[in-house]
This record gives sequence, C-alpha cells and structure tokens, in this order.
Amino acid sequence: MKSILPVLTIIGAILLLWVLAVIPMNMHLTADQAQRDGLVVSPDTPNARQEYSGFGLTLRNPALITATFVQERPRLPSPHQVAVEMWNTIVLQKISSKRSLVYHGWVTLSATLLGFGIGTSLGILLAVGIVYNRAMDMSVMPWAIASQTIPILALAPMIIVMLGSIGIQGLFPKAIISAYLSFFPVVVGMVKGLRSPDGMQLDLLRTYHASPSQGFWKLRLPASVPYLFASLKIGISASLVGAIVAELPTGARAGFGARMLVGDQYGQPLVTWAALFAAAITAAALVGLFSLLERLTLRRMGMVQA
Amino acid sequence: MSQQTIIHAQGLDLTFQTNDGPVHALKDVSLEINKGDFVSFIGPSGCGKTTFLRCMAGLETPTAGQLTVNGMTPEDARRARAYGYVFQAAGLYPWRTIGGNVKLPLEIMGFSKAEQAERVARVLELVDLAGFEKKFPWQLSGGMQQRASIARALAFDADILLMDEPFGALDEIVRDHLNEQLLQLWARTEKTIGFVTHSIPEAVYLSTKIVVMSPRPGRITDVIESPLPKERPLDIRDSAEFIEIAHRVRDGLRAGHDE
Amino acid sequence: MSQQTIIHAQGLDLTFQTNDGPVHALKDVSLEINKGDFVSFIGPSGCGKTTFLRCMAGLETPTAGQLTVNGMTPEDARRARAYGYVFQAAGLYPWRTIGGNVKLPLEIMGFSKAEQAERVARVLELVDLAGFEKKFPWQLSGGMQQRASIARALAFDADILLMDEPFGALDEIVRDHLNEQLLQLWARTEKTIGFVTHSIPEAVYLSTKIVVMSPRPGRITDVIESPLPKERPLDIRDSAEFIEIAHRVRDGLRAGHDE
Amino acid sequence: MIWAGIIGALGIWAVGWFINTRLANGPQSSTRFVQLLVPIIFGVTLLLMWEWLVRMLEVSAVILPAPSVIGERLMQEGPRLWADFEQTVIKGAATGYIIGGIAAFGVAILADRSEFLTRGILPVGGFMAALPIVGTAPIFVKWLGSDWESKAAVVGVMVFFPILVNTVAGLRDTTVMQRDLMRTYGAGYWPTLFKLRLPAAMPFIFNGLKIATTLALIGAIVAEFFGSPTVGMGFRISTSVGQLALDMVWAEIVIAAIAGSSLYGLMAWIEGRVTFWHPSQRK
Amino acid sequence: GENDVTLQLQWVTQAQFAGYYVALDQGFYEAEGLDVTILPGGPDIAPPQVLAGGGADVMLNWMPSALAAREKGLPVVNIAQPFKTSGLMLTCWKDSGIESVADFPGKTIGVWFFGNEYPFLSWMAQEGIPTEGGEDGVTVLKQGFNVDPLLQRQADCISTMTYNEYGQVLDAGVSPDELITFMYEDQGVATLEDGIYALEENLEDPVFVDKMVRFVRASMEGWKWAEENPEAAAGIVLDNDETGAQTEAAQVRMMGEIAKLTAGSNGALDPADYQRTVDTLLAGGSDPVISAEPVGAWTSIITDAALN
Ligand SMILES: Nc1ncnc2c1ncn2[C@@H]1O[C@H](COP(=O)(O)OP(=O)(O)OP(=O)(O)O)[C@@H](O)[C@H]1O
Ligand SMILES: Nc1ncnc2c1ncn2[C@@H]1O[C@H](COP(=O)(O)OP(=O)(O)OP(=O)(O)O)[C@@H](O)[C@H]1O
Ligand SMILES: Cc1ncc(C[n+]2csc(CCO)c2C)c(N)n1
Ligand SMILES: [Mg+2]
Ligand SMILES: [Mg+2]
Repeated sequence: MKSILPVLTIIGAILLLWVLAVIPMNMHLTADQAQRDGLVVSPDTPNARQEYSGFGLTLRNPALITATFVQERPRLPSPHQVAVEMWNTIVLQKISSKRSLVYHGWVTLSATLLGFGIGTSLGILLAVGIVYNRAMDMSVMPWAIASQTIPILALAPMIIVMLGSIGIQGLFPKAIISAYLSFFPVVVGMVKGLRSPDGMQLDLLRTYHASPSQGFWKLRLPASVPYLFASLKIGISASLVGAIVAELPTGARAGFGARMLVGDQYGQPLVTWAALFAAAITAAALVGLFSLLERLTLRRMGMVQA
Repeated sequence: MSQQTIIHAQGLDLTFQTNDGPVHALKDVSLEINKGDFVSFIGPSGCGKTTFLRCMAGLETPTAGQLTVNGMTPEDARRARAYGYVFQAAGLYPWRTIGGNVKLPLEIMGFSKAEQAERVARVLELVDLAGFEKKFPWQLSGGMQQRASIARALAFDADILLMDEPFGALDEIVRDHLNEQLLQLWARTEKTIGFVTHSIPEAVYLSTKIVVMSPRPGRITDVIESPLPKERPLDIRDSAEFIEIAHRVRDGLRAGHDE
Repeated sequence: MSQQTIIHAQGLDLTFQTNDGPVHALKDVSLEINKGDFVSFIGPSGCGKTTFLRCMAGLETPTAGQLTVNGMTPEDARRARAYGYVFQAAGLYPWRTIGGNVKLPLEIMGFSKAEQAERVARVLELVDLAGFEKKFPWQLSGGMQQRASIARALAFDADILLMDEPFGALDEIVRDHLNEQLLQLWARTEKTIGFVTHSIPEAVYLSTKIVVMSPRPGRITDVIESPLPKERPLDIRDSAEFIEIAHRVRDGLRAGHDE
Repeated sequence: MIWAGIIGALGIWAVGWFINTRLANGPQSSTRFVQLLVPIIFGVTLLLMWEWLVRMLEVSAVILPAPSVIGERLMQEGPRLWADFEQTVIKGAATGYIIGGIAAFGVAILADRSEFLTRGILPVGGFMAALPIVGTAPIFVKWLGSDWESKAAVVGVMVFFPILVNTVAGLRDTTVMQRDLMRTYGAGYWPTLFKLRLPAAMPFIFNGLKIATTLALIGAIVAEFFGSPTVGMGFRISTSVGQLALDMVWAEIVIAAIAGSSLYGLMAWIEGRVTFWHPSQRK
Repeated sequence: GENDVTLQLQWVTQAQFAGYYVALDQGFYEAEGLDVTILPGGPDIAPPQVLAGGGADVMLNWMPSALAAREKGLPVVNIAQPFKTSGLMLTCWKDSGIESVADFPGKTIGVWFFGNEYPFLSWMAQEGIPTEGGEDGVTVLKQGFNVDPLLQRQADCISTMTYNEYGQVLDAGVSPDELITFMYEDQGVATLEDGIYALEENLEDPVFVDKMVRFVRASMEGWKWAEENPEAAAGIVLDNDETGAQTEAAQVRMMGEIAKLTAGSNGALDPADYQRTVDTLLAGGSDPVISAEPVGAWTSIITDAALN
C-alpha cells in the first residue's frame, strides 16, 4: 500500500515523457498530412522535411502540435488514443465477441495457463532430478541454459509443424512453446530451493533415520516454497510471452499475438498498442495473483513474520 | 559397580579432507560412557567437540578406531533411533509451529496421531512451553526456541541425548533455570547425556564426567569424574568442591591453549 | 573529583512503532558517563542494552529526553568520528580481506596510505592477528573474526568505544585473554568504553561502573560503581570484593526477571 | 522401422546415461575434466538419438534435418554465418546489451538515492519487462529502421529491466549492521555506495547480467523477423524457413546457442572473479 | 477420411482467400461431399513445410516458392491456378526521383523474403542492377509485413500487392500522384501467385485425386461467386476472421482488386504462364531460385476432370 503513491508518480512521469515524445515522433507524418490538406508547412516538400529531426520540424511548425496527438496511424500513439482503444475493445464489446480484447485475452490466457502448468511440472521434476541425481546434476544444467538461448520464434514454427504432423493442433502446441519458456526459471529456482536446507536441518533428519522421501516431503519441499513462488512469478510472465509468440506461427487466428500481428500488418497501430498493453496488464495481474498466493501461503506456513 | 557401558570409543581418529589439505579433527580418542552418565565436553573452539558428538550419533564416520553404541555401530544405533540430538542453534523448521516441530520426529517414526498429540503436550509442558504450541518459531525469543528444540529431542524418548552447546545463546538467568530443569529431567529418566559447553561452571554443575579436550589435533587431555552428589541445588556452585573441580577444568583448558 | 562528563543522558524514552503495536524499549533512562569510564551494561535479553548503545552512537533517536555526547548531539559526535563501535556479530565485509576490513574506516576518514598500513599492522598485532592480513573473513574462525572487528574499531583511535557483546561467541579462555588485553588498552589510552555483556563475571571484572537493566519497558534498575582497583589480574575474580559485587549484580538481574 | 527407431534411441540413451552415472558417481567426479565431460556426453547422446531417429523414421529434411546434415552446413557456410553473426550479435545484441546495461545501472543508482523512487520503479519495471518482444520489436523497427539500430534498441529495452530490478534490489541488500557500521564512521553517500552497497550488490547485478545475455541474443534475432537488411541471423532463419533450408536454420540456431551459452559462461566466469566472497561461490 | 480436406493458406484470413471461404460458407464444398478445414497462415508459416509434415492436404503458394521446394526435395505439384495475373508491384515515392527502373541504383528497396524475393532478384538480374547496395546497386531491406518503411521514408520503394499494401499506403493519406508504381506484370517478370498445390505422392492415389477434383471444382465455384458478389464475399471473409481486427472497408476493396486477378482464370494452369514463370526464375541472378527446368511441377489431370 505504501507503494501506491510512488508507483503513480513513476507512471505519471512516464506518461509525461510519452506525451512529450508524441509530438516529434509524429511530426513528419502530421506535416505530410497537413500539406495534403492544404495547410502551409515549412519546409514545403516532404523530402526537404526529411532533413529535419522531429524536434526541429516541431519548432518550425508549432501550429501542428495538437494534430500530432490525433493521427489515425501514428508512429507513436498518444496515451489517450491507446486508452480509448482499450476502452472500446475491453469495455464496450461483448466479451464473447472476437472484437473484444477480453475474448482474445482468454484465448492467450488458456494457452498460457496450460503451458505454465506443463512447464512448472517439468521444471519441478527436473529440479528434483538434479537435486537427487548426481549424473543429472552434472549433465542437465548447461543444456538447460543453452535451450534458453535458442530464439523461440525460430523454433516455434517447427514445433507447430512437428506436432501438427502427428495430429496435434490447437491449444496444445501453443502451450508447449509457452512451457518451453517457463520451465527454466522454475528449474533454477527449485534447485536453489530444494538445496536451501542447511546441514543442521538435514542432519536432524538423519538422527531420526528419516527416509529420502520423508526428507523430501518434510524438509526439502517446504523449504523450497519461497523459492518456488519467486520462480513462479517469473515463469508465469515467461509463459504469457511464449503463448503470444506461439500465436504468430499457429496461423495468427486469435489472441493477443494475433492482434499485434494483424494490427501491425494492416496499419492499425492502435490495435497493436492496445494488445501490447493488455498483455502487460495480464502479466501484471498474473504476477500479482501469485504474489498474493505467495503471501497467503507463506503466512499460513509461518514463513513471513506477521 | 556393574554399570552398563553404552558408548565405547577406542583410538578414534578422524581427518577431514579439505581444499587446503587435511584437517586432523580427532586423534586417538578413547572414552567409555556408562548408562545414566551425564558427560560434558569442554575445550577451545575447533578442538573437535562437535565432531566427536557427531561421530557418536553416526553423522560422521571416524577414519580409524572403534566406536560402538549399545554394542552396535553408531549407524545401526541411529537406525534404531537411539538418539535425541540438540544442535548448537535451535534449528526449528520455520514452516512448522512449535507443536509441529516437536511432532516432526514422531511423524517420521510413525507414532499414532493420538500418541503424537499426547507426547507433544507432555514435552512442551516439561520445557515450560505449554500454550505456545500454535506459535511459529519467530514469534518466540531465542531462549524459547532453544527450549523447543530440546523438547523435540525429548519427544521420542531416545535413550541417549546428545546436546551441542544448547544454551550458548541464552542469558545467565535463563541458563541457570534450564540447567536446573535439565538436571531434574536427567535424574528422573536415567537418560545418558552427552553435552558440549564452553562454560566451565555449567560443565561442572551438570556433569558426572567432564571431558576436557584440546585442539590441533583434537584429543582428550583430561577426564574428570565429578564427586558432586546427584542432587544439586544452584548454590552448590559456591561450594569448595565445586570451585576445585572448576579450577582443575580451567587448568586443563589453559594447558591446551598455551601449547 | 573534577571529572569531565562525556555522555549525559537525561530521561531518555524510546518507543519502536511495529506492526504489533508500539514497543517501549527504553523508559526514563538517565546516566552520566565520565571520560575514561569503563561502563558495562547487563540485563536480560530484550531489556534495551543494544538500543541504548545505539542511541549513544546516534544510530537510533530517542523519542523523548536529552542525550549529549561531548556536549553535542550524538549525530554531530558521529560526524566528528567520535565512536568506535563493535557490533554483536563481527560484521566484516566478506569482499575485503582482514587487512582491508580494518583499513575501511581509515580509507573513509582519509588517512594517508602509509598511515593506513602502519595502523592496520599495529591493531592487528594488538588483537593477535598479525599474519592474517591477507585472509578473507570466512577463512577465519568466529573468534578470530570477532577480534578483527575489534581491531577495526580500534584502528582510528576514537575517544569513545562502544562494544555490544563483543565476546559473546568466544570460548572462556580466549575470552579471558581478550578481557585482559582490553583492560590494558583501556588503561593505556584513557578511552571511554561502553560495553554490553551477558556475563556477570565479565562485567564485574572489566568495569568501573556496572549498569543493570530490566525489561518491559527497558530501564536502569541499578548502577554499581566498582571499588576494584584499575590494575586487575585475572585472579581478582576470586576475591571477596569481586564476589560481592557479582552477587549484587545477580540479585539485580534476578529481580528484573521475576517481575 | 518405427520400433527399431524408438528402441535404438532408448538404447543410445541408456548407454549415455550409464557412462554418465558411472562418471558422476566415480572417484574422479569432482575433477574439472569430468565436470566438462559429463555434460558433453549428455549432449552427444542427445545428438546421436536425434540422428538415429531422423534416419530410422525417415523424417523429411524440410521438417527436421539430421545433426550430420546441419554440421555439414555449418562447415560450408562459414563466411555467411560469420557475417550474420557480426550483424546480429556484435552490432545488434552487444551494442544493445551494453547500452541497456549502462542505462539500467545508471537509473538504478539514481533511483536508489530515494526510497520513494525505488518503490515506484520496481513494480513499474516489472510491468514493462512483461511487454512481449513480438509486440515491441515491430514498433522499434518502425521507429529506427531495419538496420541494427532497431535491434540494439529492442535488446536495450529487453535487458534494461532485469538489470535495473536486480541492481536496485542488490543495492538494498545490505544488512542493518553493515550500514550502521558506515554510519558510525560518519561516512557519506559516496563512500557508502562504493565501499558497501556496490560490492554487496554484485551478486544481484550479475544475476541480472546473466539473465540479460540470453535475452539479448533472442531479442536481436527475433527483431530481425520484423524487418532487417539482407544479413543477420534472424534474417537468415526467417528466409531459410521460407526456402525450406532447414539445415541452414539449424546451423544458425546452433551458432545462437553457442554464442548465448558462451556469453552466459563468460558472465558467470566474471561473476566468479568478482563475487568470489559470496557463499554461493565458495566450496 | 476420404472426404476430409485441410487447406493451408499462405497468410492470415483476408479477401485474398475469399474463394475458399465462400465455398465453405455457401456450402459448395458440402455439395461436393467434402469436409474442408481452412488453416490460416502467418509470417512464420511455410505452407510447403506444413504439407510435408502432413498437417494439410493442399496448400496455396506462390510458384517460385513451390518450385524452390521441389528442388529441396519436396515434390509439390500445382494442381490448379485460380490466379491468372500477378498483383505484385513495387511502390515508390515519386519525390525520391524515381521515374523508371534506370533510377533504382542508389535507392533503398523493401522486399518480402520468405520465398517471395525470387521474382525481384530475377528482375534486377535482368536489368543488370546489383542488389548488394552501393552507388550503382540497390540496397535491399527485408520488409516486414506492413507499409511503414515507405511511410517513414526508410525505403524509397517497397513491395506491395495491388489488393492490400498499396491500398494501405493510400489509406495512410498518400495520394496516388505522390507515388510511382512498377507492376511485375508490366516488367515481364510476373510469376504465378496463389496456386493450389498438393504432394506428388498423394496424386498417385485415385481416392485423393477424386477428392482434389471435387475440391478444385467447389473452390472455383467459390471464386466465381466471390467475383460476382464482392461485398458479400468480403463479409464472409470478415465472418471468418477470428482476430476481429480486419475492417470491412479494407476487405471490400481487397475483394475488388482480387477479382481482377482471378478474372482470367477458370482454375486451369496456362502452360504459357508457367513457362514465363520458370524462365524468369531461371534467369535469376547469382543466387538462382531453381537451377534446372523443373519436371512434373504441374498437372492438369485435376482441372481437366473438374472443369469438363
Ligand atoms: N565438515 C568439515 N570439513 C572440514 N573440516 C571440518 C569439518 N567439520 C569440522 N572441521 C574442522 O575440524 C575441527 C574440529 O571442528 P569441531 O566443529 O568439531 O570443533 P568444536 O570443538 O565443536 O568447535 P566449536 O567450539 O567452535 O563449536 C575444526 O578445525 C574444524 O575446522
Ligand atoms: N528496530 C526495532 N524495531 C522494533 N522493535 C525493536 C527494534 N529494535 C529493538 N526492538 C525491541 O526493543 C527491545 C529492546 O531491544 P534491544 O535489542 O535493545 O535488547 P537487548 O537488551 O540488546 O537484548 P539482547 O540481549 O537480546 O541483545 C526489544 O523488545 C526488541 O524487540
Ligand atoms: C509466409 C509468407 N509471408 C509472406 C508472403 C508474401 N505474401 C504473399 S501474399 C501476402 C499478403 C499480401 O497482403 C504476402 C505478404 C508469403 N507468401 N508467405
Ligand atoms: Mg562445535
Ligand atoms: Mg543486544
């Protein structure tokens, strides 16, 4: 709660910068348009105007400033344009309509959640393997790192085609790509977490002659919970990015990714920007949800104080 | 006296292999501990007290020598759940309540639910923590946490209690109080206790046998059988006998240091 | 006696605001410390010893009352680099060698390179750590680390030395040794020392003035001026005078506990 | 055929696994050599399985080429792969990484001066980091053109937030005692920054730098999908897919993975040198 | 099954593919007893790869890309050619000083890759203009799938389709007077676009051939319906657009332009068009698309059966 004012301040500063940037960013297009509409613009040919920076052009044509904020295809839309577009596509549309961002959000979210589930389970299993098996410990990690340096956008179409060739289509291929991005933070975090019990905590169980599975359930797993949540928060936003990436090569049918692509391809920047922001808001909400779960769980487990 | 020997160590040697070369932690350590003994280990930092305690508990394996516990190897004794071990720090699991922490060994050893509850209540009572069952460790002071860890070691009624500086972090008054309680418990239950401490008065006050150790390499320099009676009020510490034993321990320690 | 008052506390009050409500850590604390005094603070856990020491060092601000150090506010005295402070734990910076840690305050205070080297060598010698200059903290035992932190506080010759349980983690022999050295240093340099401890013998052995505190809320229950001479061999601890003061301290402590 | 393929692959797996288990639990397991050997054997096992499966199941080369074919391509296309590497990694990713890193570091130091700014920047930074690259990349290409400048910008923005958030968190990761020590010396802001907070923050900063290496490479490559000159790893990947030259695609992927892992390794190595004192770096 | 057909498009749902959506919507496929699934494409989808993987039975593709796939060892065969004319063109700013192809040297030109660069490279090779930049060559950009490089003046010319990108440039407020365009058709380097392709091995199966015959017949019926009812066809496309981001105006205009390209075709491939495409590609510059005259790259058995 103490963060609300600072966050609002930062957001305010960013909005201000954004608004200021809109003017020079859109000035060339605005000047071209103004000239076509018969206004006097200086200098008076588009080619000559290319010689000026957006800023310089603004100084020579201050009268055009207001027009930069209402371009139909701006280079940089103004915040209110994005807000209006989001209002129109989130609030004013029936959520079952394909013009509604809520609908597209759900399409992306379902792949995200499925992928996140797969990625998290895989990540936890790998982490358990790494912690309990020395050979796995030594062999898997470098390859897990390497796997994350592969550009997913290059891999995604192949995954889709390969899964398509064995008859798997729809949600699942997207979820696989999303899982590919989210398993890594979970592995890293869980390995750390499962290894977090100190020598004394482990020795205590040895004095009881506890079995390895008792050691897992009663010590390593609970001790790893804070690490797990930290990884889940990174993993869920990675999952979302994965689902969005996967929406391009699955035929760009629906979802935030499809909106971004189509908005870009058909010269509708507002569609792209609205989808971008909706995606970031979704990510923030998911992360927020996990933070909440984290707080509740850790409090119930007695691992945070008060 | 036909006392039953519980722990029998003969010529123990233990060397740790480290990056900086080997560390000779225990050298030619021989000791007999009888049933019902209260044995204190005292010595400068790094002399191998913890290491020896861990050997007895089967948590560390000597590189040479013989060590039997109840006539078996420490490993087997551990499997038979012969030990209650209290570590230097409380080491409670932060995600378990005090009750949950004390219950942990009982769960692992498969006691019935009813028995678990009954034992938890009993040992918490014993260490004066009745009513704190539902609290989490961080809601308790350091002293209370340490008492909870003692309760945890007592819960399953192991014959041998090994305690590694259990009262190191407590202030003198609380410490006195816990010393008294520990003596009472020991008198009542006839457990065999191994106890590490840095405090000479504590060692003298509690023990039937004081083992003085010296470092580099860790070995036993003196074993003092205490002539004090089993019944020990706190002011026994002002008696001449007490002060004499304390002197002998201090001299032993200083000899180890000055070498 | 026309002694110079260094620290003057009058009716100090300090309340921490926490989630669970306010904690009254200090209540109506008044104390005078003169130049060259060795003042020990003793009292049960949580009675406000650390808090009071921190107030004197200007690390905590009292909610009410007056506190001056050398006639200025503690803040100003801190800026004038009047304090050497030894924390309860060694708190060495792990990325610096022992020498580097001791050098830290000297760098900050702008001593010349040559002087830095000279002082580091001198204080390390003083705490028996010559030769360990190049080692990193984790390569030393806890006791050595604590000694390094004492060297760090001594390096820049502050007039006031505040020490918060500096010897808590050490074994008795090392502790005795450091106690002796601290007394020598104090006698030689005429520093003013504030010293927190849990050990009654330690407090009595070292101090010219023993402040007994009691908790909830933290306040001073007794101030004992020691009649012991400035020159104190270790075996002064067996003298009747010593034992009498120790008794008085213990009684004061117990009273605080039983309330 | 299918069964032969699957059983053979499992056989290869079993052999690799057997060797690794022996090595990992053997007496030499903590030597440097074995620690390198084990992951290599693991990788070779995977490659052999891949080769075997592709051959036995007769997977079309336009879907998944065999490692041997990819290897051949790697050998043949040296100059072209190098040109692509230069364009994407050296001009795009490295420039962006350095600019983004310096900017993040600078902002972190500025923000750190005020608790207020820090509180505001961390959540907003988290939000910005969640902007998916497939949305931001086309925007930067639109703004800065097709050449490496737009790629560097995408990379800069991608690495900015992890480094920022980690640095800010790191600068705050000092204990009360460590800070109080500085206060007892009457140390001001700068000595405290240089002698306490920065060294203490290093493990966090390197965490951010390591995460950022993989992001930088991915960012530079993916951004080329949305417009590029006729050179670059992303350009080559996207056009080669169109030409069904999957061996070339995989050759580029191999280069990307090697470059990414080496950068990561380099960062980890520097981290080891700089934060040698941190418990996680000690044995 | 013997009546199931999956069609892989080469781009997202738009009026470029109206015929197929119309046939689906108007029940032409159903009338042929077919159950057709249409898979939209996207910037990362290579339809031949999907075909090779078995993810689709037929695909739409540009002939240069399909012939290249043949040379890569993926034998795809053109079974029908609903698009007669090429809609591909370069759109340039007039004020960049370009009046003819001779003015290209020194200019920056945006080109689609992904198999679509071949006609451009052939053309430049024929004109003798290097594509490696410099004073007397052109600088080639891999163009994303929008017209921003032109609008932002990062390129002097970009690739456009008559039916889509060119309209977008106009939508951005640019008047045709400010532009100069070069139709590939007019430059003699037109290659065949949007043909229907299937795998050679499948065509040996009479059941598959029969399915394709019905498919092509129904599809052509769809195309003709779309040509006659452009507004309704655009509406059908809009209904099938799952992104919900397409606008009616753009799709109606696109349908109008598409109709011009399909107008001259009844679905059968004109061998002369094929030969011109192959010749253009074989004439290609340093990096020829195809190195030899393809054999068996098209067949008329389907259209012969479908159209009689
Ligand atoms: N796991 C280990 N690896 C290497 N050396 C060890 C290990 N455990 C202990 N040592 C070394 O063995 C010696 C004895 O250590 P031990 O912990 O038994 O001492 P201690 O008497 O308990 O000391 P303290 O009073 O400080 O607890 C020390 O020198 C220590 O550094
Ligand atoms: N920063 C703080 N915020 C809230 N409460 C505090 C804070 N610091 C200390 N306290 C509380 O103030 C009281 C006095 O604490 P202080 O640390 O001074 O005790 P102490 O006498 O030094 O105890 P110990 O012997 O355990 O070190 C305690 O109840 C403690 O919980
Ligand atoms: C994967 C892929 N990307 C681009 C094209 C080129 N192309 C052909 S039609 C069209 C749409 C025009 O509005 C475009 C861009 C392609 N064939 N396949
Ligand atoms: Mg020990
Ligand atoms: Mg304290």
